[in-house]
Amino acid sequence: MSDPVLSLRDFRVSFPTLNGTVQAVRGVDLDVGQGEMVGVVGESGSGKSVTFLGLMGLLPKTTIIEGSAKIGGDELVGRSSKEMRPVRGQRIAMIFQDPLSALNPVHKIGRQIVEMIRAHQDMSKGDANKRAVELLDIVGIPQPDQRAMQYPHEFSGGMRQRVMIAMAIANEPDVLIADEPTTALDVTVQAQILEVMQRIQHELNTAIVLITHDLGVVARVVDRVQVMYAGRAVERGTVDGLFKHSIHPYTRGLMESIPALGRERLVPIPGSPPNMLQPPPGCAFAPRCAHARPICTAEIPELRPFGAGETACVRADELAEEYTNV
Amino acid sequence: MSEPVLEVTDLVKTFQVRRARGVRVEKASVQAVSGVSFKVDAGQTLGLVGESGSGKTTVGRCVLRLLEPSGGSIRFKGQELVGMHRNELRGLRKQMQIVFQDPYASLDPKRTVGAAIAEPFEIQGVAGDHGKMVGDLLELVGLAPDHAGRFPHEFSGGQRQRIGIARALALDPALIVLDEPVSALDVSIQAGVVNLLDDLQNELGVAYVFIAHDLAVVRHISDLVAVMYLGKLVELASAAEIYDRPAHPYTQALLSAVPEPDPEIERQRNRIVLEGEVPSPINPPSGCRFRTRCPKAQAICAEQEPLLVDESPGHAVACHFADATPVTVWQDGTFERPVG
Amino acid sequence: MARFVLRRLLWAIPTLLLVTFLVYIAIRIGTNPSEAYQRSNPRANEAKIREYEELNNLTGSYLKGYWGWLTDFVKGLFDGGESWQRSIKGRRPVWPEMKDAMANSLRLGLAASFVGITVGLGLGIFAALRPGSMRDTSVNTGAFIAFSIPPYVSAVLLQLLFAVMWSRWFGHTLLPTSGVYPPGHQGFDLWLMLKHMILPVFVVAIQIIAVYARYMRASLLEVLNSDYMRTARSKGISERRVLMTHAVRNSMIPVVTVAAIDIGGILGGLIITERVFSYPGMGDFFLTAFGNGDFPQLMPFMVVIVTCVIMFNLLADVSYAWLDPRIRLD
Amino acid sequence: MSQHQFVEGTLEYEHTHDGLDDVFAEGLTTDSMSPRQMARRRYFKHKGALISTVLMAIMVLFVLFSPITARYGVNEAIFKAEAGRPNSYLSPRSEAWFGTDDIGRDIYSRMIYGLKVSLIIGIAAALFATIVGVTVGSIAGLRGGRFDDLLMRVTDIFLAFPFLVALLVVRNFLGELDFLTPIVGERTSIRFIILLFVIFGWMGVARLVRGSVLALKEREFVEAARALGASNFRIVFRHLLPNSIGPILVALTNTVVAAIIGEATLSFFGFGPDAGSGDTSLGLLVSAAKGGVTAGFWWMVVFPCTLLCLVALCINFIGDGLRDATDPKLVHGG
Repeated sequence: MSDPVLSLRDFRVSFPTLNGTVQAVRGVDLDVGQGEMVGVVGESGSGKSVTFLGLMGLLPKTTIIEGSAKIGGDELVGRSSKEMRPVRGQRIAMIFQDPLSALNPVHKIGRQIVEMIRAHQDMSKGDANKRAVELLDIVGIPQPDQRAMQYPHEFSGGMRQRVMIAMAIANEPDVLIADEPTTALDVTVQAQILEVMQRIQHELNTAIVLITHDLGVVARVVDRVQVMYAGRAVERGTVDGLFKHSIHPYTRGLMESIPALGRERLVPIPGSPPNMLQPPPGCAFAPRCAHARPICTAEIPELRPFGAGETACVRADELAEEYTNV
Repeated sequence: MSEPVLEVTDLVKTFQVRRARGVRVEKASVQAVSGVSFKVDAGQTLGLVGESGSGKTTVGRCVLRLLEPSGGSIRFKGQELVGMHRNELRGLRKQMQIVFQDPYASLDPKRTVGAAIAEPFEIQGVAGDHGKMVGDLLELVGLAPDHAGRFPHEFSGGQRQRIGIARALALDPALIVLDEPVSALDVSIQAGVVNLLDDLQNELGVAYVFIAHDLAVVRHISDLVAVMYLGKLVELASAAEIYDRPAHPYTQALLSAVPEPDPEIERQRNRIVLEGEVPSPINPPSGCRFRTRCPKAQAICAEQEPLLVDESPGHAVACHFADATPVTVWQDGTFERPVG
Repeated sequence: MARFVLRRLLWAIPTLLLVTFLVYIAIRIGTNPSEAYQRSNPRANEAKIREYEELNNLTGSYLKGYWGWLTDFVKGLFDGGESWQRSIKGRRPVWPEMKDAMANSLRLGLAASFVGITVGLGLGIFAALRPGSMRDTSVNTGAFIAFSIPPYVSAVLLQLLFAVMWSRWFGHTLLPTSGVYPPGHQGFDLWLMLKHMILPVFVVAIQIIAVYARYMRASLLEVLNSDYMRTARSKGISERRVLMTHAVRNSMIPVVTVAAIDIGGILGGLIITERVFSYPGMGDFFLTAFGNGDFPQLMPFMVVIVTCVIMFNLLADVSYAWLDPRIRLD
Repeated sequence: MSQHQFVEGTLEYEHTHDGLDDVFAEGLTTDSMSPRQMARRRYFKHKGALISTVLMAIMVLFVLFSPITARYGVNEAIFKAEAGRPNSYLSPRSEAWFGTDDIGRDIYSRMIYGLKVSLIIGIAAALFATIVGVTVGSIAGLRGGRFDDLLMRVTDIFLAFPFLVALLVVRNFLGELDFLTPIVGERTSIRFIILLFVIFGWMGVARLVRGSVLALKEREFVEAARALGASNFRIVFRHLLPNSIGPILVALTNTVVAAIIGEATLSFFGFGPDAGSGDTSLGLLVSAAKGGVTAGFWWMVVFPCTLLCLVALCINFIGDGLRDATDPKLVHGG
């Protein structure tokens, strides 16, 4: 892989609250290459969204962000919100789960896109308007010139998400972060949106980070996957490698709990995610893990190469054997 | 053969929409459900699937008469519910229950879990040691009896959903409407709740109407599956039939849109990507309601409404061009069907 | 939009008729005309009282009486108040006096609303931008305190301070505390007039400031937490632009609605303040008329008030639609 | 501006999704507290409310023990030692801490008696108004339809009216209705004043309760109760009212303040309760202050006015604390 566009090292996010500090993200590494779509998978509370909101500087001011996050070699951690401005929208753009509330209800669609363009490009209003219409066309909105003059409430859910995408790619960013972009949509519309995103990935060669909890979506569109649990990455690899040869018990647990054809009984993961005010010592998944041994609680396992990918389980070798024997 | 627990015939529900658009009151009538019929036998699960605006939730509410049906018939164990007097209905409510989608909204935040589960006993005047009965129910759904004294906010989403199920089971019902009971839960938690529902059905012989948009879960839990689109039933068959030999173009598209958690299958699959989104139910398309998005639509679809007829025994479809023979769908969305 | 306004204006007519009818009944019963007339004209005889009642349409059935009053009132609209009955006290014509009172009140009300709304909104924005900070707490608490002081209390305290204590301490008065001009003044004098307005405007404005600062603060806080603010920030535009183009406009929507409906609050504050400062406005006019049970004065006053309320309600709807494209009026 | 508008003006909140829901969704509510305990904790965190509660408690104690705390009787004048003439317009001193009024009565003592009457008016009016408001509001919220429309229309117009004008017109109108007199007394009686503020107070409560019921009745736990066969009565009393207790309490405090200040307003303009009965109220004291202004008897103005504002402020703060404590937005995530 050539130099990654986006690169996180030991990235941490924590929130001071009245009851103590919530360690939402506890040291995440991630590399995203140009034109690559990386899936970040995890359940609620895994810190997957918070990582990227923190990266963009979109969390409350009291949030503590540590570690390193580089976009094309430029460090982002420690930047003031003013210093972040040239990055936001130009080098990294973001789309969100609920496209209705993410668009300002009192401004026309066209104007919201123009605002994005003119924030980073020296362009006349007229040109920016034309460009906005063009962008709407790219994401597959029919009659883009008329639609640009409408307000968000006049669009359907899927169309709104297309608008968000059009806005996000307005400045041809290096990285597009999509935070659960299809969760609020129906499946038939989800398919449309995923298609648009894939087209953008290939045509504009944009790196895309797709944050989702849906393994099906991941299997359909991404190239590489990173699985998160309790604020850390527990496993990562190519999409095929991960789906076929996952080692980490959490990843396997996630896959087994999905209803699938021919599976008589679903296998839930017992217990619930840990309290991030006091995460358990060692492997955060140990309290819910059927394969946990005392060694698991000794220290936080690091990601290390295993098979085709990387996994953060101290018992990876033993487990690999166990799995093949069964 | 014994009579079905639930028999719904030609159910219609029309809403008079009075939306206050700021200052103006707008009136319109929306047919959220039009002419839906199905049967559920004891111990059976009917999966009701559809996208937003399909009317599946409305059907669920009408079945329990939480909403007043505008027409048709709902027979519960042979008794007609439509038009039944409130007081009479109250007695029947023992035998049919509902579990809701949002585990946060479905429990009264001000009352303990014990009080929530004991509420059915109080309302229906069931004698006995309520405390013990609540404890038993909590155990039945996989929680500890001493959880009864706690408040809902102390539980996670999955646990709350179990509490909701315990409340629904309290009166030993013959039918439970499950309205998207797992869609708000994480997948690892969801599996446990689905298993619980499975076990309870085997143990208690209760019938379910399982409303969901997640086709994978529906396939797992249902015996029969009914697919709805814009207030109409478009296909009704056994789960195996629907998933293996979908005959309605909408069902086919829906199934093809659901991503499979397997990259290899995903790459090989041919997809039907539907154009556009579900039209407004205030002004549904003429004829077949799906025709505006249907890849097979012809002139007749706009003129004539297709009826729900048996395509093969036990497999009903409402389409002029219903065809359950395996289709080949090319990447560009065109179909190819074996001739003959 | 135009059609909506037209329709609402047409609707305003029956509303106006209904409300004034109710007001007519309430005042006819409430003032007890014959007693009121006797109080104002101690030497009046039975015949005089009856004549007064007849002239003012205070006899017979309510509907008939109301109709009589209404025809007189409408006629008066076209002949400069000639057809209106004369005041119960001194038989003065009502219109010229009311006209002056309206002008005076309008001046006071506009000045106070302008000061109050701009300062209030400004403070609300100022506070909401740093939620939980010292400045937020002080604006919020300050607004709460100001809100808990009834206008007549602040008016009396200011009078005490400026009229009495100031001259006792420094030997001269700083600000006049009553009237529009000093007693005996003739003609127009802008500076004197403004000087007389300072204290009353201050009293009314303080109440408006307190209310609007809190509305604006709450509304803006709500908007600042919304998803589209996050989107706006993610675009990389300046924080100033984020606030001006996204936050403030959106948070104005509920505030404007409240503002137009709150006209009653401002009018109420005016009435009280005018009385305390002996400012010859509508409030003074009303309280005097009410004290006298002056039916001929009270009815036109009530019509003005009811019209104001209805018109501002309409204004609220129109401005709401203008600010929020999700609302369509037609 | 009247207190009335404030009840109305409370901006409606809507729960918005914030990016942190994800973080706080699971596993954070480890503290095992009942909703009531949480509300109490939040209430005590509100400094203004806490201080106000203490101040109010002290004031109420002063009123309850008025024979001891007040140094003189209501109408007892402090007489000059020699000639037996009343000691009018004394400035504050040891015999009369807050000075005396025009006929030599101790202002400090009169403030305690006045506060008693004002509190009685405020609390009684608010209680009755709340009962009426809750009843009407929950019926309107549950039934909806025409009744609801009518209620909203009528309260809209009423609330937009200048408070004082409406108050005075209604006061005189009711005062002339002879059949009411046996029940509520003359228009200068305390009972009449209370009636007046019940009439003006219930609307704010009704609107709040209606809004709360409308929001709650769509909630699934209410639907669950209905699915179990619960009667409307049970749904209202077991689910809807306990869950809207917050807005109801806030409305109640608002009405208390509105009635106390309203009484003072009426008194100030000479339409208040009758002082002749050997009683007084804060309003009458403030009204009497007018006489002290031009002569510079500042104590007649400053003390009663301060007490009136202080009472209003304290109750307003208590209401604000209650709003914070019961705000459903804050219930989750602690």
